[in-house]
Amino acid sequence: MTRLSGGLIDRDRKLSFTFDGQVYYGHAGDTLASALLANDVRLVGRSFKYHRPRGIFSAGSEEPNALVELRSGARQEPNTRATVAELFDGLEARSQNRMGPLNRDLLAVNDLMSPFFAAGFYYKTFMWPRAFWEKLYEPAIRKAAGLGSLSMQADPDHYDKGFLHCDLLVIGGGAAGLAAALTAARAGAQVVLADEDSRLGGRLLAETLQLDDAPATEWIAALEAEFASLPNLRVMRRTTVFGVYDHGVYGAVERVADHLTTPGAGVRQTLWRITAKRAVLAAGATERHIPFANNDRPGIMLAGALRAYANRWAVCPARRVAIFTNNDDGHRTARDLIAKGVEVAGVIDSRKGVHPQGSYPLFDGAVVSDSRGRLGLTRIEITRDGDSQWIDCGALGVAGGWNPNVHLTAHHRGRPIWDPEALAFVPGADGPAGLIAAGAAAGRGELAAALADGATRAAQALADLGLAARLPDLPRAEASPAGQAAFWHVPGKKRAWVDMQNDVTVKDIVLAHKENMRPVEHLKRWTTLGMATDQGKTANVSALAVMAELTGQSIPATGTTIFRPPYTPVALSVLGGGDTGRHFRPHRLTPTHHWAEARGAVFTEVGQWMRAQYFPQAGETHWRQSVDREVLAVRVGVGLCDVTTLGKVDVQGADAAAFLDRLYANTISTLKVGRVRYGLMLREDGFAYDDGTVARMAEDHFVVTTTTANAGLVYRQMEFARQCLWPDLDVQLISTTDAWAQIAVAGPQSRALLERVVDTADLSNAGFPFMACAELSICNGLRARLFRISFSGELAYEVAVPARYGHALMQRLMELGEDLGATPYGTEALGVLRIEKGHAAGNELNGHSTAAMLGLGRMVSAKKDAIGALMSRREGLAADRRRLVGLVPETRSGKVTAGAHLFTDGAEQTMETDQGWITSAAYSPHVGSMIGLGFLENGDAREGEILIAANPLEGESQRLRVVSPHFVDPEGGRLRV
Amino acid sequence: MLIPHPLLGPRDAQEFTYLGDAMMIDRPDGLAEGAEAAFCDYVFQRDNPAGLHRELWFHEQGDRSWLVVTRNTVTHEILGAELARDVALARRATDTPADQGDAQ
Amino acid sequence: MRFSGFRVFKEAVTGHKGWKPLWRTPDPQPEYDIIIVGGGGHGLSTAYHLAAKFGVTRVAVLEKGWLGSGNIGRNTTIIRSNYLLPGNEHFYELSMKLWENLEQETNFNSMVSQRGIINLIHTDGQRDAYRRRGNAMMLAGAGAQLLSRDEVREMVPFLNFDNARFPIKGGLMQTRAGTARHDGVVWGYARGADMRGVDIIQNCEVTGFRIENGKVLGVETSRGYIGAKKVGVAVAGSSSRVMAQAGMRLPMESHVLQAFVSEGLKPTIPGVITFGAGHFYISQSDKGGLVFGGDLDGYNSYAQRGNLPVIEDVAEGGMALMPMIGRARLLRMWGGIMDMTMDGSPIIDKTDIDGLYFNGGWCYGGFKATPASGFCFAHLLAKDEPHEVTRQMRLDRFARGYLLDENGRGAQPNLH
Amino acid sequence: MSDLKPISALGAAAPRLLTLGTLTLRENPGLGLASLALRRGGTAPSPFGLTLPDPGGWAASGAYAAFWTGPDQWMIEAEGRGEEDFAAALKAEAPGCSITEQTDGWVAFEITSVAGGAPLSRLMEKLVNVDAAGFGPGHATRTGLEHMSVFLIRRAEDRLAIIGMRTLAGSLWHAIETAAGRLVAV
Repeated sequence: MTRLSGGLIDRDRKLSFTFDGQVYYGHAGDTLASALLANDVRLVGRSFKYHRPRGIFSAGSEEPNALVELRSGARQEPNTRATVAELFDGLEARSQNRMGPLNRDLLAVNDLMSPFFAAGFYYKTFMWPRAFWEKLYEPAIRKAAGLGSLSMQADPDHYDKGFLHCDLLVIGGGAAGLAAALTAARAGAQVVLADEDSRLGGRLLAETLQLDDAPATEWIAALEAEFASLPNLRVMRRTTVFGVYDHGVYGAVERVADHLTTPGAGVRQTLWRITAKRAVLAAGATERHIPFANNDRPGIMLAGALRAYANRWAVCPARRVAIFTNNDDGHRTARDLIAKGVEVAGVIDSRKGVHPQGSYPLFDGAVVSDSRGRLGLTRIEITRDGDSQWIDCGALGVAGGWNPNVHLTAHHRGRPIWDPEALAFVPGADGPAGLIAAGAAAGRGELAAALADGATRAAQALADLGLAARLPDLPRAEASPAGQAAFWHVPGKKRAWVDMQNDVTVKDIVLAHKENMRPVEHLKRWTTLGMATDQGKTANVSALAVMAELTGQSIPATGTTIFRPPYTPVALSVLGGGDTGRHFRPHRLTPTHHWAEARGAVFTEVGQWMRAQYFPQAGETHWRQSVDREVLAVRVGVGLCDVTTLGKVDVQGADAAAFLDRLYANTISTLKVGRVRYGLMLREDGFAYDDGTVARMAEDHFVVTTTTANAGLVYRQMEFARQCLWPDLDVQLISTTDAWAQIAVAGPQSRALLERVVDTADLSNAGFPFMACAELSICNGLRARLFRISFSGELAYEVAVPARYGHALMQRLMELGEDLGATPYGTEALGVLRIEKGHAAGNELNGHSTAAMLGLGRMVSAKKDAIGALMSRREGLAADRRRLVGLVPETRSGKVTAGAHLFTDGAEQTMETDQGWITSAAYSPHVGSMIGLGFLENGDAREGEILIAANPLEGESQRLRVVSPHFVDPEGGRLRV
Repeated sequence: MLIPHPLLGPRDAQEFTYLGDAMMIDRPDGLAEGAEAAFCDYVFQRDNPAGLHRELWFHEQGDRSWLVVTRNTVTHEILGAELARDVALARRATDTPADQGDAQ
Repeated sequence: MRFSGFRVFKEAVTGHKGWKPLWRTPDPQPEYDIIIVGGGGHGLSTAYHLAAKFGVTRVAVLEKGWLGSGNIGRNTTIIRSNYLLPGNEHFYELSMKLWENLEQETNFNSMVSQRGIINLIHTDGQRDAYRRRGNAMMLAGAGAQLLSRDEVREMVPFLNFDNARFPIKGGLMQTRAGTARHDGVVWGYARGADMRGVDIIQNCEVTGFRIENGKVLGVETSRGYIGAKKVGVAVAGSSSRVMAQAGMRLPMESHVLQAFVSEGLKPTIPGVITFGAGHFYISQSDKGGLVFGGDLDGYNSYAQRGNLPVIEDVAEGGMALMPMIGRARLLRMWGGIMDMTMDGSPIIDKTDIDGLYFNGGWCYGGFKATPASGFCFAHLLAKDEPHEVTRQMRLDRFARGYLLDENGRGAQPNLH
Repeated sequence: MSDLKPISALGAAAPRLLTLGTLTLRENPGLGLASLALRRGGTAPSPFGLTLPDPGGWAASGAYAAFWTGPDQWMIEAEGRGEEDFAAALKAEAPGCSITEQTDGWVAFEITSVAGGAPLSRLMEKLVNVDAAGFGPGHATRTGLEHMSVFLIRRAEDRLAIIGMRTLAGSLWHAIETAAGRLVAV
């Protein structure tokens, strides 16, 4: 097939591409589909179930048949519609869903077996023997199902996300959309015009309709020039608005580089979140077909598509074509094709008494009743008044009328309504607020009406916003009547396809009706109608019409279907755009991160934070060696650990103490200035929530800490208490977590080390006792805060300095502490130290624990009303007798495993006899064996008992002895030296 | 979704964290007679209406205000938003339950 | 009519003339022994089990729309019994056993497919928690495996093992878990109930309860009053609305959970995979679509649709976990309404109104519960005694403090 | 003054500087910050002669500036005083207010355009859901940026500051650099 004359392709730019390995040539401006047709390739794919040969059916994003795997390697893109893939030099495409070559697909045997594969057959068989489903039937079905394949490699391209804001979003750049954008932009509104195509014009590009007696492209070109001069109008080509979300938020994908060989340094696609005060939906309409026997052969396509290929791309799938129509629009296709020199073998019009609108044979009151051609159409059967005749043709355009593209108006579950004049569903009144349909999308597709409607709707939208718009002078449009008639399918005994991709035929609908699958959602689900990648854009209304006929009800009484986003499928990579690797989520780095990195620390992810896990030294071959060394250093010398990650909140105000009394289960107001107290927070439902320290810096000034994990949540809770529960208290809050680098200095030598850095303060036990705090200066005048608190059970402090000095302070402490054994320790050692001391952490504060379970029951003051205090005394919580215990192996070499369940020695092991579980476990260099913490039924009364720790998951069982959870210094003497 | 912040105008709902029914402003007195029953109701029971719902949103990635937003749970339409602190203070002054005030 | 391969063959060669309606379309009778409000998965399962297991057949199921139009028709089809707490685990394990025999029992292929679930582990703390849970599953007879990083890599090599923000450190697997064809479950139970005499009445909305002297007498519907000795309500997504008609407030909020399906693809993902450091889980349907989801949108909603931030969050999680899915396209998204309770666990109980029973609060886990929920609710309705595996799923557990809070998030429904 | 040597939020001795096309990104360690919150019923002071701005606003006066951060709460900026105890200086200017040191809680990236406001608008489009058209000089707001919380300040038509949490400095720089770099790549 040679090219026809005219068209919007650039004949000076020749592009090469391959399809199934064969090299072809096309032109810039081609889609893959138009280029394939220009190369006489009609067979491009196979259908989903029966593997029927399929060709190109449409000229747009509604395409059900012509799906290909585009590109290769990691960029392989399955299920790409050839009708919207812009041709670029070197494009590679392959047909899909076939076994063997496309023209000899072995799975075409399914077509012969089709009587067995009627709607719903899966549900009625494959049940015996039971084990065969997963082993035999299902794998076979899965292998045959699906369409294209993923490469299984990571997508190598980059994706962006962005936000736009505008007064008016115009969706669709056809006649109505252009008029709308022009009207609004001239009025000075902020306007975004988005269109899925690579060039503006919409359906005008596919038509020969004239505007002001000149080709429409001239008017479009003049508009584009004006648009370029308007800074308040943003034109977004290759941009599909795929979904409408709440309050005027629209999702859109801009295909920035899909028409290029690769995106280079730029992005492939951008996800835009467009916040629009108003939107005009000018998305046009989609043509429907008319099911008849064997209507799915390559060469049979929508008549409007046939016309588009001829007018825009200067191609036609055959030299001799026919048109099957129920309306006037089909005749326009015939006229346009004849003007391009294509032979029209006939126009078959289901209406009686119509007249030809050009020089072609007309069969009025006739239908196409069958077709021939194994891999492509060769003949059609025409039936009129019971008489049939076959005529030769290589292509058939089917014109069943146009369905407005109402999809976006239904995204908020609004229902389209049936317009008996237009014989189509048009937007209902319950669409998304602020979205107005215009032009063909509103059922006003006649060109003059569409232009006027676009301008009027835009002016109306702006008027809602208080902006005045003048209607522009619109060009005089050539008439384009549709003359739709209600003719939905050609009855017959053979299979007539309704949903091309999923192989749903009229017979399947009849069967669904017979089996009482009549509600439209049952029909869809039973037959898979409309569930394919095209979401039934060309099928659904025809199917409703067939079902209506069967039930004797009207189409609107039979139902409509809810359109869900996205309008057309959207790549997961652009929805999940941005960084997918190490920058998938932000990293928080502690002030000593770079110092630790330089020392060779191993890091671990703790929520958003990266924390030093341990600091391996030369000669250490296992992490346990490093951790044991770090733990011992704290117990005998002094260890240093960056604890900046703990949340810090500055609490000020005259009522700060009273406020904290209501937040914490224990009393805070009695705390003296210069002192610190451990604080326990409960949730309002009575369970333990978070713990930390409360330091009183002044009468009206506290600094409280939270756990690392709950820092944000506790801050939120504090603001809730301040603003919503006790708004009359004078309290001000602000987070200072990042502002201060906080370093734990822990171990018997900690005082000696700190004395070397503080400028003047008295750190003696009397001058700065356990649980003291102060603001002071260190290292010759640097402001700092010092807290004498301990997580390890040793004499210990935490020193805080402005974050930028954390790095230098850590270096200084290491230098000055060398002779004292100063050792940095990481989160592993921190964990061991706290388990040895019996301090609860995340594994114990897991949201299930009561204060009593943690051994902190007495902290919950009954004398005041604090969050959660009352509810913590409810029957079920009070009855929970599990208590935190320490556990050691019966024999020193035994193992203690967190997550093992505890059982009474000799008892049967079931969920009912379960006595508790091990929350945390570690090797304790201090004890010289593994140790654990756990919650145990009546744990406080079972010290000394031997339990079984069962870990059937890993086939293990250990004998453990119940001990005090305080493995180190249970009296706390070391803290107070 | 856009939340109409009373001080800052419409803001992306992503800046906010949702808590739930605005009745949570009306915390019972934990020391009062019969407080446990009142607390069980306060902590657990919800009207959960299909329709207008007064609810608490925290402008976490913004000005750290708690807002009482009046929103339709069927259509998601928002009828108004107030600073929760103002609602809570007014509540103390007039004894109007927080989930029954008027939207702005 | 009994379904079989032979029947399919016979109908195929005789032009599909012999197929019968899958269920009747009866008019409501004046009175039933038991009315089930809600023709979703749980309601139909209840009716099926009442008729099949407890011999109660004067039963009507009243559905305001079409069968299966609620959450059973809009979920991600995962079945599993991998719970921690005894009050949950025994129930879900019973459900799993019922799944395993469902098709043979109902003579309807619901495509129960035990291809396994892997919950990925990303931190040491998570491993400890999963070990505890896995051991609970072992103790309950549900089976579990703790996988090392290498074992996970062997099974699903396409995950991001080498460049991840949150590295994969292992996984907890239940091989008996998997998926089932959600609509097939509805239709199988509906057909099974109908065959045993249950009246399934579509387009019949319950508008009120007739209650006298603390006893329910029947229901007012869009098709008139229907009397009943007992009324069981199983209306996920509408629980608060329906029970308000009986004057009850419930410990729950309704939230929207979105779900997503991609275009059909050749086999890509073997079983179910859940991301442990973000909100994302995924499986692949028999038709080839990747079916995935993530977190709740987070605000009270009855809208059955969600917003972009969660869609992006889910896709971001998916891309971070398995960047090979990037070139697949999202085909369809939808939202279901989850009745989220204050502890994240369901309620199957009598109410204070004599003859009125409630089944609900399934959060986002109702699908996998469908067989056992129906069986246990039928047990309660028929015998007035809770089945032993639902003994902790009581309404009064909140006030009394015996919560079934799997993940310890407290009385904050959108965190469960 | 202390002999300890500070490092920048990005972890180096010197602040980072980068030019990408028409945009220059500069880490600004010299910016002193302190929060000022009114006590209950208190009236707004005028520290350093500043008129504390209304919601969404930023006001500068000489080397000092203030932006609104919440009801009855502002952040006060002092250019060139990042090394000092700026909170103490502010306390003297605003007696009876709650003042908290914030300098090292944050990292400030100053972004300058040599081509007017347009490149800054393009950058904002890719980073934050704030309408650049309505965010002219004198505006300040807090919002989300790639899962981080930031303050944005439009200091002038051609100058935008993005202030983020200090511990997230590296991730924030990465996000801004990536977005600015892609504007150049297009």
